[in-house]
Amino acid sequence: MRQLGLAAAIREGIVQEMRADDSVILLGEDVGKFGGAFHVTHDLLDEFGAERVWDTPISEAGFTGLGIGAALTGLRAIVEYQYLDFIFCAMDQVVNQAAKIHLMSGGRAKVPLVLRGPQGATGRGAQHSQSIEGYFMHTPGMKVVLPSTPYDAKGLIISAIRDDNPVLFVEHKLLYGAASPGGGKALSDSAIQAIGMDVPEAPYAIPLGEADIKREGEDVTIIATLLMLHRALALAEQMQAEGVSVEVIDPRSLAPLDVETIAASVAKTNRAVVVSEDTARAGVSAELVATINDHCFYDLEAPVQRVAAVDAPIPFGPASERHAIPQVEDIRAAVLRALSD
Amino acid sequence: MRQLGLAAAIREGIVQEMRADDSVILLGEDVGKFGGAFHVTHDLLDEFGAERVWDTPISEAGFTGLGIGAALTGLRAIVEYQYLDFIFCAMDQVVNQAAKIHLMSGGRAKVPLVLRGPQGATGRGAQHSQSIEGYFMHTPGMKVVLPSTPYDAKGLIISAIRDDNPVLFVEHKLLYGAASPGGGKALSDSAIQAIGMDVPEAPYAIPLGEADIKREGEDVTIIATLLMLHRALALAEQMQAEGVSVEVIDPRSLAPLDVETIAASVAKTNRAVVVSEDTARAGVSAELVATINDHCFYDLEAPVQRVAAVDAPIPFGPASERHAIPQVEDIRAAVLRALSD
Amino acid sequence: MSATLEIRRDPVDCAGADRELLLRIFRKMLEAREFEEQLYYLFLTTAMPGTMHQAVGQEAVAVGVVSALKADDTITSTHRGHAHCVAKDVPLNDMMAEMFAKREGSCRGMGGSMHLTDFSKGMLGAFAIVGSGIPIATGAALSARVRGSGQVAVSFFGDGAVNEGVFHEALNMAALWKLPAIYIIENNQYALSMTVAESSALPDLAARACAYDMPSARVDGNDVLAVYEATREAVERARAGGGPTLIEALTYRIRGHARFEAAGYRPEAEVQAWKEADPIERLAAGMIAAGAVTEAQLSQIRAEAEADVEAAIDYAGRCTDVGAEDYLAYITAET
Amino acid sequence: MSATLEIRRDPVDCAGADRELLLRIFRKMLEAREFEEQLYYLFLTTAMPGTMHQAVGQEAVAVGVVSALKADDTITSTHRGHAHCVAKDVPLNDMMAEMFAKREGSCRGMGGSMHLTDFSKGMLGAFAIVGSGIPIATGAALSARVRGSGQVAVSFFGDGAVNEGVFHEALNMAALWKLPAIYIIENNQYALSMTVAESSALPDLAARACAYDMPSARVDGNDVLAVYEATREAVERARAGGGPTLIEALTYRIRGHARFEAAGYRPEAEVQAWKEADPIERLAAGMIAAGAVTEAQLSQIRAEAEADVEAAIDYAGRCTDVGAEDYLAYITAET
Ligand SMILES: Cc1ncc(C[n+]2csc(CCOP(=O)(O)OP(=O)(O)O)c2C)c(N)n1
Ligand SMILES: Cc1ncc(C[n+]2csc(CCOP(=O)(O)OP(=O)(O)O)c2C)c(N)n1
Ligand SMILES: [Mg+2]
Ligand SMILES: [Mg+2]
Repeated sequence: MRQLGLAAAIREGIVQEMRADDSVILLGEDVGKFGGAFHVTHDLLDEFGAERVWDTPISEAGFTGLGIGAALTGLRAIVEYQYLDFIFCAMDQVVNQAAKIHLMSGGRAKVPLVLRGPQGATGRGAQHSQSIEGYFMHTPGMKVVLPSTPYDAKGLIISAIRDDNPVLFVEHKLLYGAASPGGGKALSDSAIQAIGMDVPEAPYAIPLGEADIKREGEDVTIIATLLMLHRALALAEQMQAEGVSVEVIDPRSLAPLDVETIAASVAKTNRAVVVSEDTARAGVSAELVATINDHCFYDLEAPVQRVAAVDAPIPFGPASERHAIPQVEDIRAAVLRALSD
Repeated sequence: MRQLGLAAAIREGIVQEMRADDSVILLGEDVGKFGGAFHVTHDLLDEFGAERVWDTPISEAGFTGLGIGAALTGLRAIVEYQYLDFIFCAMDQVVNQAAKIHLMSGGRAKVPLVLRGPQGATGRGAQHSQSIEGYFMHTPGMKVVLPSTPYDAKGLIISAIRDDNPVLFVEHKLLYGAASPGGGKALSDSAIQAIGMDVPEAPYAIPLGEADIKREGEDVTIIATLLMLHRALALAEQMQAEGVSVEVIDPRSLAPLDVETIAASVAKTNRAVVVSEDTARAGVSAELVATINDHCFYDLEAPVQRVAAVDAPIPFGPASERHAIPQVEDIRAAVLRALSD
Repeated sequence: MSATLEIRRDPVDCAGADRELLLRIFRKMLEAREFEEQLYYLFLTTAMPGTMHQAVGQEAVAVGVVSALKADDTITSTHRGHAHCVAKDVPLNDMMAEMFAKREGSCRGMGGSMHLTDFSKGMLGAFAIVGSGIPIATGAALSARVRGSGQVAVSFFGDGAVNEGVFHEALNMAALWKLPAIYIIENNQYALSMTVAESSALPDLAARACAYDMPSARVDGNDVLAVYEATREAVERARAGGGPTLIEALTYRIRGHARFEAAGYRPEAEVQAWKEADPIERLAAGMIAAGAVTEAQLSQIRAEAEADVEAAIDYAGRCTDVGAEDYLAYITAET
Repeated sequence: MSATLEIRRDPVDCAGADRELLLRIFRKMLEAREFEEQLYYLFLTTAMPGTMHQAVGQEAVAVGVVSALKADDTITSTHRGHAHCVAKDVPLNDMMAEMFAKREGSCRGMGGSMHLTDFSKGMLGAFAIVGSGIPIATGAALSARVRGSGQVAVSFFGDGAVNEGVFHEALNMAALWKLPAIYIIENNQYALSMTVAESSALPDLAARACAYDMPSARVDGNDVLAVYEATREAVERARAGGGPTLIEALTYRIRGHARFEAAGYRPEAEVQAWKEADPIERLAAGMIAAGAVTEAQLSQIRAEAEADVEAAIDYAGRCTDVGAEDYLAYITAET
């Protein structure tokens, strides 16, 4: 079947929804003429024109608010942040407005809004490297979606666009699978698996809130997203050779979270490791540990092991950055701890 | 000994530090002429003048940045948000700047900055009721402090002002113990305990990161902050009569977190309940559960029970708000679950 | 500058004004006033939840602006939004029920005073984070343009809101793209305790439009026809593709900032002077002077407005309190 | 408007200018240029970490502004900050070591190109979130005022940054309180792919000062003495308590936005025209014309600048790579 990279798959999902539904518009910095800093919106301006693809000034709070206003009045807005680190400039609009409007209006207002952009540590220093999903998993009223493969990405972006709630769609720079025209080297990572690259051309939707078991196993369950999912799979492959059977689950969506799939797996393996690139304290890994504690306590033969970024701003120096972000060997150590007890 | 309410105790700590150290300044909306929407900065303008107490325009991002710039150049800035809900307007300045500058500069820059204000659900609707500490507990580089009594408040605000890192100082409207000149009814709550109201007049500092055992017990450990601490104590009192001995721990600081005190208590009681007013998903309660899981798994005779706000924007209607926020009976149910297994 | 403008007390010049329009405007202003007068009383005497911010004395801005709009034009409101809702035809019953947190409220008891909303009336929301409604209204204007609906979007906000970054970001984009947006600064001269001169380097707030090359106007906010006229021009320009307008309406917050706030930071004489410039009485005098109505007719209208608010209070009394789990249905929208 | 301004190629008028000043300026501009030329080469040929944004062609702004400051005055910089650091006397060795993520780097390898900082030189930080340094510099100005230090604080930012809300919020407070702040818009005519006319309703960016009743100036950003002169006036005003100034310096980003970005969205002729307006060559020609230096002396200075950058590269090569756990020491400051 035809193969696509992550950026191209996301782009295809957006294009197909924009063709199918005139109410879908795009807002963001350099998304039109330039095609997006990571090429995701390449050529969309040519196809859909300036009334559907808005090249905005550098005004994150402002154009997020524009997206909300558009979403409240009959459009479906897709807002791109050039790096997700910049969404904090729009935090009030996201947390206090977009996420709360539906409830504040007693359900009379809907906010079909997709907030998307890239994240992940790639040697850019603290202001261009953080993983932000934890802040939004903690924000009621938001959905949070994270594709780890091109196949998932297309199906999830289509569902996100069709959803009537604000959806944060988190992309990882290292998974885009293409060089950034914004001047970056072609980013890549040795652990990235060539999986889920067969992408059907016809539109398809993957429901938000359904986890995917990316690898079946018996001895221990690893729950991971984005780049960490790939590192978990790389480790699972290694450990297979060592006689350890690892099950790897990709939640794909953190809000809503598919607790059933996770609980069923832990009930089977009795051992769990959660891995996330966001910082540990009160982050995604904390919630996954707490969720497993809530639902699977009596199934556990060892404490759930968590692997997450060190609680620090991401340093620039490569050796330090590497230490701050979970590596395959960190996941291995956690799996061994989970198996040791 | 002389008794003070929480607002007065915080004020006294600020006043004493401003007298002792000319480099301490205050910035915020209506903090001068008006004395602060909740009276915490009452009369400070008269004593310290307009060069130390800055009545700002409604520009949260801007005056937070001013506080950072002042902190970088020899001052210690205290920034008030009229409600902590509004700190999201300044989120980039807090998360990407204040919290990251020290590391980005290789330790050469220090940011002695206190960010403070009130939070808590008091019938104001979704934009004036949320509890925000979880977002900042998740932000590396920040310290997060939450006083539940006047005694703690004075000692903690003094330490926060003297600290060389950005410190979020979270106050709860219902604990202020005074009517708001901003037009509120005198807020109160039946569960609030008259504890820690003896406040020494001389300045004193409570180290950040030291939990306080507010009540000793044998059967189960409750970890709670702010208003929830009071509700936990009210419950402990009730359960004493029922023959259940509850230990109640007030972390007082979530970052850094006093894991030792918590772990020692859980090792003793073997059962734990965590209570926080912020929403559950990826919030404070999740981190506390995960921390106990990390450190005390083999001490636990039952899963850690978590009690937190329902994952929803806070509704206006009183019955709904009450349902969304943990009540004494919710904590009771959790304690019974913890004891049942 | 705003702090030192002379206060006008003269009757509103109603010569040649459409009588039906005058009557509607007068009636709406009275309803807004009466609604808040009753609220104040109800807060004192009943267990009304939450808080409220009164726009007593500012009614001419809300009513003057909205009277120049079509029913399907949209507005965003603020924490001080009762008058905007009344002007936009949100039913008094729904509003009062919302104040009492009833299921029948305009937001089903989920929003309350600071978030009174009614989508069916083009009222997109009351945003209580100062300034946050400005880009949202701008997005509604962008949407009208994309959908080719011919609607205009109006954002109401206070003199304090102009110092929020979103004011700047939104006005720049609206002017850059010539969006059909109208920005109404309700300059009631205070942001809680802060005067305009204490918070704005350029206290002439309409003049801030210069930074966006945007047309602007400064009007007597207690002269409802002046407000109406300025808005009408802005609406015409917006519908014709001429882009946005910034309108500063000078008025005064007669009451405290919120509920029982005493506003001791204001000179008594200043408050007194503005009380004498009451926009409702100025309109009444103008209508009489122009022979548009008789004193008897005015009293008649006053009585009707009072009766309607009374009826709304009775209605709210018959409604059902919000239940403990009501809100669970409103966390996520069903797609 | 900026998009259509005529490009000046004439020699900088150096008549009467202080020779020492000219030499320092010329030398600094050369060091900034050479530093970035070498960086580009090093990125191509070595495993240099991260990315970088070149200010080639914009050196006159950084050097002209900083030359009008005292050593203890403070500045904030951006993602495009190398020239600001050079101008503010951050040692080339420390800068180059930082680029290579060495422990001896100006930020101990923790910051990199986008966060080059040196507190000992009054360089408060390079803030790579567009606009975020503006309120921070304003806070440094407030601090100077509170401490009575007589310092001024300068914030450098691009034409794209003026559309961030913090620009608006900070400039209003600085003007309101007459803080000793100077705002430098480095208008290189593009924000990544966006022209000023595509992103600002009022492309005359200096004119935005009107909204804050703030003095402003628009200068030829490739004429280093014009930049110097405008800054000197602003510094005088600031030190005298006259408050802030907004200065727009018109220049051009000769290279792509970042590292190898091709900038295909720009007309080749436009790039060519600006290359011929090179600020270093315009200064060189002006110095010769004024008889301030000889060609031989100029070549001598060029050789010295190149040698210093070479030496910095060698130095960086001898430094120690950042270790895996280095950063753990910088998470929390010891009080
Ligand atoms: C972002 C934000 N900051 C502060 C507040 C607290 N607050 C509520 S109303 C108000 C004053 C607003 O003044 P103005 O914009 O003039 O409106 P007015 O109250 O005069 O109608 C303030 C500071 C808020 N709600 N939101
Ligand atoms: C808040 C924020 N939004 C977007 C970006 C991505 N970005 C980095 S530089 C840049 C263009 C900035 O243009 P300008 O301010 O003119 O500075 P220049 O690059 O031209 O020096 C953008 C959009 C960012 N770093 N921060
Ligand atoms: Mg006002
Ligand atoms: Mg630029």
